Amino acid sequence: MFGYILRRILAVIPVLLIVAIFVFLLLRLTPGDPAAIIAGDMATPAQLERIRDQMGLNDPLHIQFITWMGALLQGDLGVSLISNTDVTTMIGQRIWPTIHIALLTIVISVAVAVPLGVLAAWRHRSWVDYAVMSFSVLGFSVPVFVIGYLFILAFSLTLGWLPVQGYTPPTQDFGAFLSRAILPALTLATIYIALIARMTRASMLEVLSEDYIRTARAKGVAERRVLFRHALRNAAVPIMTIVGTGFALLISGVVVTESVFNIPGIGRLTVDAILARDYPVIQAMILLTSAIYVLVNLVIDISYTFFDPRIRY
Amino acid sequence: ETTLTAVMHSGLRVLDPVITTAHITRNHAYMIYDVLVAVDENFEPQPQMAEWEISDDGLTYTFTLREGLLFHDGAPVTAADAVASLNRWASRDSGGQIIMDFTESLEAADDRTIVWTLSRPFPAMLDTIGKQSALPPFIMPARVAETPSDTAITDYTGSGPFRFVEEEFQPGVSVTYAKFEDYVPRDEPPSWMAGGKVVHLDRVVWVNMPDAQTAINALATGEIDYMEQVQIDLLPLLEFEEGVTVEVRDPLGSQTMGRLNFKHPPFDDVRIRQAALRALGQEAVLATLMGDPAYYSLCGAIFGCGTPLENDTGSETLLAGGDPDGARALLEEAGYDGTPIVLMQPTDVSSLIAQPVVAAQALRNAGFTVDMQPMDWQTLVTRRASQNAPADGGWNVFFTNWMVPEVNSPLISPMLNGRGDSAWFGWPEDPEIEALKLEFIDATSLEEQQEVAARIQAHTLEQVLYIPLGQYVFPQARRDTITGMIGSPVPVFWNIEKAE
Amino acid sequence: MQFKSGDFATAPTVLEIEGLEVSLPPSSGLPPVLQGINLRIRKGETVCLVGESGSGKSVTSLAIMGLLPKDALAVTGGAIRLSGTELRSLTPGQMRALRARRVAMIFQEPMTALNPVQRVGDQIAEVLETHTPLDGAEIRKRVTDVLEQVHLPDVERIARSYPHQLSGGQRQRIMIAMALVLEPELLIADEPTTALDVTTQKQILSLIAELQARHGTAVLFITHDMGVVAEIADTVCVMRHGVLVEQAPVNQLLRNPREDYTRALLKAVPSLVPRAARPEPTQPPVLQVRALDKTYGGGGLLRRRPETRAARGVTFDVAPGRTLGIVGESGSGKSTVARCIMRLIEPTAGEIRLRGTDIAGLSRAGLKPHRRHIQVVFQDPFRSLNPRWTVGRSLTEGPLNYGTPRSEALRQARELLALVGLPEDALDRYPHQFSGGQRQRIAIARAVAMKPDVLVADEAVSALDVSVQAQVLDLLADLQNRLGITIVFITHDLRVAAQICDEVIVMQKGEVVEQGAAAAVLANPAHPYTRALIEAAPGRHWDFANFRALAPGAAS
Amino acid sequence: MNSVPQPASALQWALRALSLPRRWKFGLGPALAALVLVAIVFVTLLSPWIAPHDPMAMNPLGRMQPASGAHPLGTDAYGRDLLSRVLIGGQVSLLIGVAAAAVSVAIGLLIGLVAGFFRLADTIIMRIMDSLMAIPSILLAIALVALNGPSITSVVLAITIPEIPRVVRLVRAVVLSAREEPYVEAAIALGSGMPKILLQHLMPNTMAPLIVQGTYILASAILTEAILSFLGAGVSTEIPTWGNIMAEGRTFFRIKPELILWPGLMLSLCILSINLLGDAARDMLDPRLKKRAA
Ligand SMILES: Nc1ncnc2c1ncn2[C@@H]1O[C@H](COP(=O)(O)OP(=O)(O)OP(=O)(O)O)[C@@H](O)[C@H]1O
Ligand SMILES: Nc1ncnc2c1ncn2[C@@H]1O[C@H](COP(=O)(O)OP(=O)(O)OP(=O)(O)O)[C@@H](O)[C@H]1O
Ligand SMILES: [Mg+2]
Ligand SMILES: [Mg+2]
Repeated sequence: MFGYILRRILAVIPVLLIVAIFVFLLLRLTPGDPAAIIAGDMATPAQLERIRDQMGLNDPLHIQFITWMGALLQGDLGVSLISNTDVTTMIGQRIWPTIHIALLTIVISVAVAVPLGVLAAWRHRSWVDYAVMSFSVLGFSVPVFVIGYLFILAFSLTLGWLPVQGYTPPTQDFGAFLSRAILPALTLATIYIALIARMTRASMLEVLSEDYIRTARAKGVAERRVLFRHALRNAAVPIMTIVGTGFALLISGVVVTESVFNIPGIGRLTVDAILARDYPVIQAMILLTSAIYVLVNLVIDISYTFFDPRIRY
Repeated sequence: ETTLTAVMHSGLRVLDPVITTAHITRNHAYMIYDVLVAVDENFEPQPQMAEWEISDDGLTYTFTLREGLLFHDGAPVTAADAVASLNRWASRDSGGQIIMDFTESLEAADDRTIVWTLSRPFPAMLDTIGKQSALPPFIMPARVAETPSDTAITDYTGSGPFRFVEEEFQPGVSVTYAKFEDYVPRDEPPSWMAGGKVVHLDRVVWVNMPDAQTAINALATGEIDYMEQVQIDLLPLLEFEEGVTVEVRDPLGSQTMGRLNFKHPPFDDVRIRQAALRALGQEAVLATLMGDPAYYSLCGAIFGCGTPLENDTGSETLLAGGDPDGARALLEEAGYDGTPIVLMQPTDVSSLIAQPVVAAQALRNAGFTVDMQPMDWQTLVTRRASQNAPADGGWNVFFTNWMVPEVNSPLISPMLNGRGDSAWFGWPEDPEIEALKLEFIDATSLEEQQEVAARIQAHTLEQVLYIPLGQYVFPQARRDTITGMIGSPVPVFWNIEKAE
Repeated sequence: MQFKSGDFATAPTVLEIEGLEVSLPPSSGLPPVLQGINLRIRKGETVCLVGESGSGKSVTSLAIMGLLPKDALAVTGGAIRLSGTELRSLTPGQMRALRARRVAMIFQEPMTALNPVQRVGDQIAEVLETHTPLDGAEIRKRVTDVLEQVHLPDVERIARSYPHQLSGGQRQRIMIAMALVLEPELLIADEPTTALDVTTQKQILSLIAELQARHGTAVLFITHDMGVVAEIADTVCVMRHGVLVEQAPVNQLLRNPREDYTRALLKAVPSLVPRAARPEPTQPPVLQVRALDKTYGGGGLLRRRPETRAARGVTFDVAPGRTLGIVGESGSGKSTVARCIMRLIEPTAGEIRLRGTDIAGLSRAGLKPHRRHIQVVFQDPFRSLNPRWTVGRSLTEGPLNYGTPRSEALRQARELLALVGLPEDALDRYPHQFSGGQRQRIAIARAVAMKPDVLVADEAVSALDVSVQAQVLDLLADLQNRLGITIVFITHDLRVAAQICDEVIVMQKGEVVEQGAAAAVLANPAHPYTRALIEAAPGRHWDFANFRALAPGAAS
Repeated sequence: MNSVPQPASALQWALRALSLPRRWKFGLGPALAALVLVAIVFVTLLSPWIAPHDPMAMNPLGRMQPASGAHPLGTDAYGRDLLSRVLIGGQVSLLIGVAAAAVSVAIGLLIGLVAGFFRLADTIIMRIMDSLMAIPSILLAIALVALNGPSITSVVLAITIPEIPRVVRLVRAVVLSAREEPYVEAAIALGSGMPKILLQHLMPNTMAPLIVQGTYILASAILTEAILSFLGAGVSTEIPTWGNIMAEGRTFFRIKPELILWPGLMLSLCILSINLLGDAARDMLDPRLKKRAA
């Protein structure tokens, strides 16, 4: 097992290499010219050309790649083409809001969705089941921004309980952090609650017809314990997968919520960088997210063996 | 400590005001840098950092720096700093380039005196170095101004009324300015970029809110104090909001326009260009773009309405809502063969979304075959630079906006460059417009200038160098606690007071 | 033979069932599964419930527990009273409080009845946590005690194991421990010892007897093993087709069975006396196992857990058309050997020659052509049938793989079902709709359908009632005669071993301790363990088929 | 007591009249769901003939009109008829949603089965999936559109590629548990080949979570399409889709919520029906959940 973990952590290296090459090529395939964004509308073709030269965008692809990889191997992610800021600094500024909100979202989602899903499976085809289903359908099909706007309308504008926008680091003032992070987290959580609740329900339904559930009942174990201790753990593997991939997705930033609640997270950073073709930032962001994914997935995979001891690697 | 939080029209990313013409960077530069000369609300150049004297032959300009000017690092501003800054600016700005063509010498005579000698008179000299857009000559320390003009600067020391707080800068998210305590304002009352820049605030924070409704909500709850632009469709949300005022600060606004590609059929044929002009009407475009007539005006003048050179020769059909029949006749005459015209539609720039959609429909109405291709702005920016055939990665039409001060003179309007491949995208090859511009340079009085401008207007619309589609302005919104804002095309933060 | 001769005339009634009827949903249009069951168990009494597989024994016990599958079966009539309380009128909460504390049940199929993702120790501890105020340490101690009481070796390791890491018999003992730990008033045991070797079985039976003596526990014991009945029953009930056909004190029932069905049942009990030896084989062995070793790896997140050496140096040969019996202690590695021979797990060392080829090291693809020649009936019939597949689909899977046309395969399947005594409509039903014994018959039919050269049968008949068992054994014998199938027969039941095996090997702790012709090994055991095994065979002094005691000395 | 036919029984009668096989015993929910879904698809397909106006015809001077006789749902920010747009919007939306869901589930399922079953494949495939997961679909979409031009295929691909690894993970997770079941060993012993074991024994176990994931992808693809088209990397914003109608309505959320409400309602109804049908199908696949029918 220990060897497995080590192998998996080492696997980050080839994964990042593949991603690096892929992203590098992909970026160079997309049209767009960071020089143009820097120079603004009035620039003449000659000026653009000079800026491009200056930024090394006119070098042959392999030279650009080697330069970038060389710097990367020394831990240097480069400098933003647009703002001239160090990419590491930029990401450092922007990643914490995303991580904090992702964590809060996942905690809320799991805390709400799993019990809901369990309940729905337990009362299969009852009104609880249908209520969970309807809620999930809304969660799936209503655009995130609508949910966000509605929350703001209700909690900030009408009731005046919470601020409309912004972000305060929890390390600075936890109360302020919560009051600002709770709405974005709830907004994101609606989708995840929907998804996780449905997944929990589906998975629980399979498990509840198993013999060992009957055994647990024969032991006189309280129904709640039967559901949560016996059934849920057996149903956990797909649920964990959804939670894990969902968390990974959240960590890479959710642009819509970041916009609606004006959170300076990496989702916006990535999209802004893509729209500005700020190559070093895009490349760094994608490398970072894939590294995160590899690690989150490792955690998920290890959690499988915890939930289901029959799974071996 | 008073902090004013403002939501600007976009996020600040590029910090070098010479390398880019982006408005947000120019606005930023007005915070932290100062200028020698500035145009006031009557389009008159006024002294700012420097007074000037012009020799009688109109060839020598002597600028004398005001006393007590300091950079944010405490060093005094010297003539050498100014010369270096002017040189860097002139290597980028089109107006600056013209002046440099006529420049004999530009030197620092002593610490406070700059002597600029020309080889021939250039009546628009002060207008050009005093202009407020797109690239005004900001004064930086000489060590910074020595950076080549195609390399971005990394030292943000200025001598303006605010200091840039570098530690708190998050590109594209927020930027913080602190009052520069040692700044010595002029005594005159402020007027546009001229006059005294008296700062009453301790800090100004610009935040970028990509979601317009969030900004509106934040303004309503008092989390922010000021919004530079309010989308017209969202105005009803602020209408009944207590403590918030919506008003227009910029008297001129912007001009929206279409540009055709002269290099490739069908728009290499002037009749088909004219057909395109006739197909379009300003009202439909503006109504879709802005919604509320209070914030747009039909304007056929290429130099903008409300400017000294205003003239609307040739724009009758545009103002009358288009003339599809006339357009069709022209197409017929030119023998348009139905080749689809590639119309580029930027989808991520909100002030450019409506024009292509409305125009596509109008062009189709007049008998054009239109292939409207949606793309993000970056793709558009790359593609518009391509001189390939439209079917092969090139293009036929796209739309853009300029602030009126960026097009209000033939000397600065990029749309009136007729030098073929080195002209602005679209590449008109038009010696006549170049000749007209030279005539304009030589005009010494406003009347003479207006006369030449009228001919330029007529020529431009006849050749369809571009299609002006009217003028619009976004209102701003502020909390009523904010007072003393001066009206100007560039939003400035001096003179503002904030009540607690 | 000494039968128990308890007198319960004055003992208070613990369980009373009157006119119990259990039915499928009305929409099915089928007759009730149980009809008019009347049953009474008094304090300290052991009632053995025997009868045909599928006759409703498990359903009866589930009905008592109130655990019938919700959508499929329901009590539609009658009364179930526990010490006077009508169970059917209790609220779910009251019923819950009663389970495990006052009525406990040992389920028939231990693999599916244990939660696969919880350590078995925790599963037992949970009963205590739910019903007693004991603290953690006391609970741990009690768990260890009860595991020792059911004679599990290496209690520490077992308590820490997950069900899939235990042998069939070990799991069954976990179930037993779970049911006994609170010393209930009424214990329902649904074939609790089918997966146990006779020595362990004997210990378990005496454990239950002890409990009974101490607390006056009433026991409802469902079994197929008439030997066990003879050993432990006070009263015997015989069921068939959902009806109780006969109910009598054990003495009377074994001596003078009233009903024809009971007589038939008893006549089918195989004798412990080995059958006459068949002529020595002349052909070379079809299966040769040489020095087979299997070690289950430790694992553990950071620290390596100790390993289990489940098989060590197992060596044997089987000639074509012969039957090899493997008997031995539960957990001695019998199933492990079987799974190695099948190459379902990788042997750690050794050779397995099937028709001359060593298959121990073959790849998945390399194995494929050999698969059809060797088939297995798993110890755990339910899990080995895909719950989403109809029986018909499972039965035809193998033949279809080797090119039999579908119609032909279906025809065969139907025949086989008839052979193993299942109705034809079983083809369209799903495994969960069958009783334990029925599932086992399906599994046998599936293996036989392949007409293999070698059939490995892991406890293939232990869940069958003796009459069906006899049919199935006849079926196997017949196949062997006709097709020359070689059978490796793993069993706990020495009677069965005695009747069908040519050779027998005896395993203990992963090693073969004795090996030889069945007659020799069973009649004159050399190894002390073998001797203990035979000593422990239940009812070995009774001649069931003739309703009388055996002449002394005949069995040993 | 009551001789008026109940709607429920009328519906069941109608279904019976359609003579669905008897095995397909629907509850009322799934039956209604099927009906709604069929209705939506029908209306969407026929929309060019049903729609009262040209969904692309603008009228800049008649923007944002409230509901009226001429425009039953009012007009949007370009003065286009909302009803016509919502009706036709289903065409592209459903196509993209269904295609994205079908493609990602199909490919993800296949890869996931293999990865879950073979240890070696697992290590390699899952690392590739980890990398694919990190590519933002926006970037992918821009690149694809640059390569192939704007097309529905590009959009579906851009949405599908980052989605596949998530499906793979899910399928693999289920297979990892299921492959340890003795019935899989039994199938191996019976000589069943890998494809058979994967597709017939293991795949049914993945159905329940896949139905959930699939409907989620369907819905999110429809919404993502709008985001892509607003970044110029999707289908033209001229062509109405439920996604871009809602996205265009974003600004008017508080002023004219109908712009979001109607397409949102259509989308929700679709997702709800698909979910109900999916559940019914799943129950049918799992004999243990099915009530025993004669
Ligand atoms: N869930 C179910 N759905 C439908 N029929 C069932 C179900 N469970 C059991 N049955 C049927 O009920 C009858 C009685 O089954 P039961 O399990 O009680 O048999 P049994 O006497 O315990 O048999 P065995 O000795 O083989 O375990 C059988 O015919 C079986 O097919
Ligand atoms: N997957 C596994 N991991 C670890 N240990 C195992 C595993 N499977 C079996 N064992 C251990 O190996 C030993 C032999 O098990 P096996 O199943 O072969 O016994 P058996 O002879 O078939 O017993 P029974 O008659 O009870 O079925 C037991 O001690 C068991 O706990
Ligand atoms: Mg049974
Ligand atoms: Mg075994």
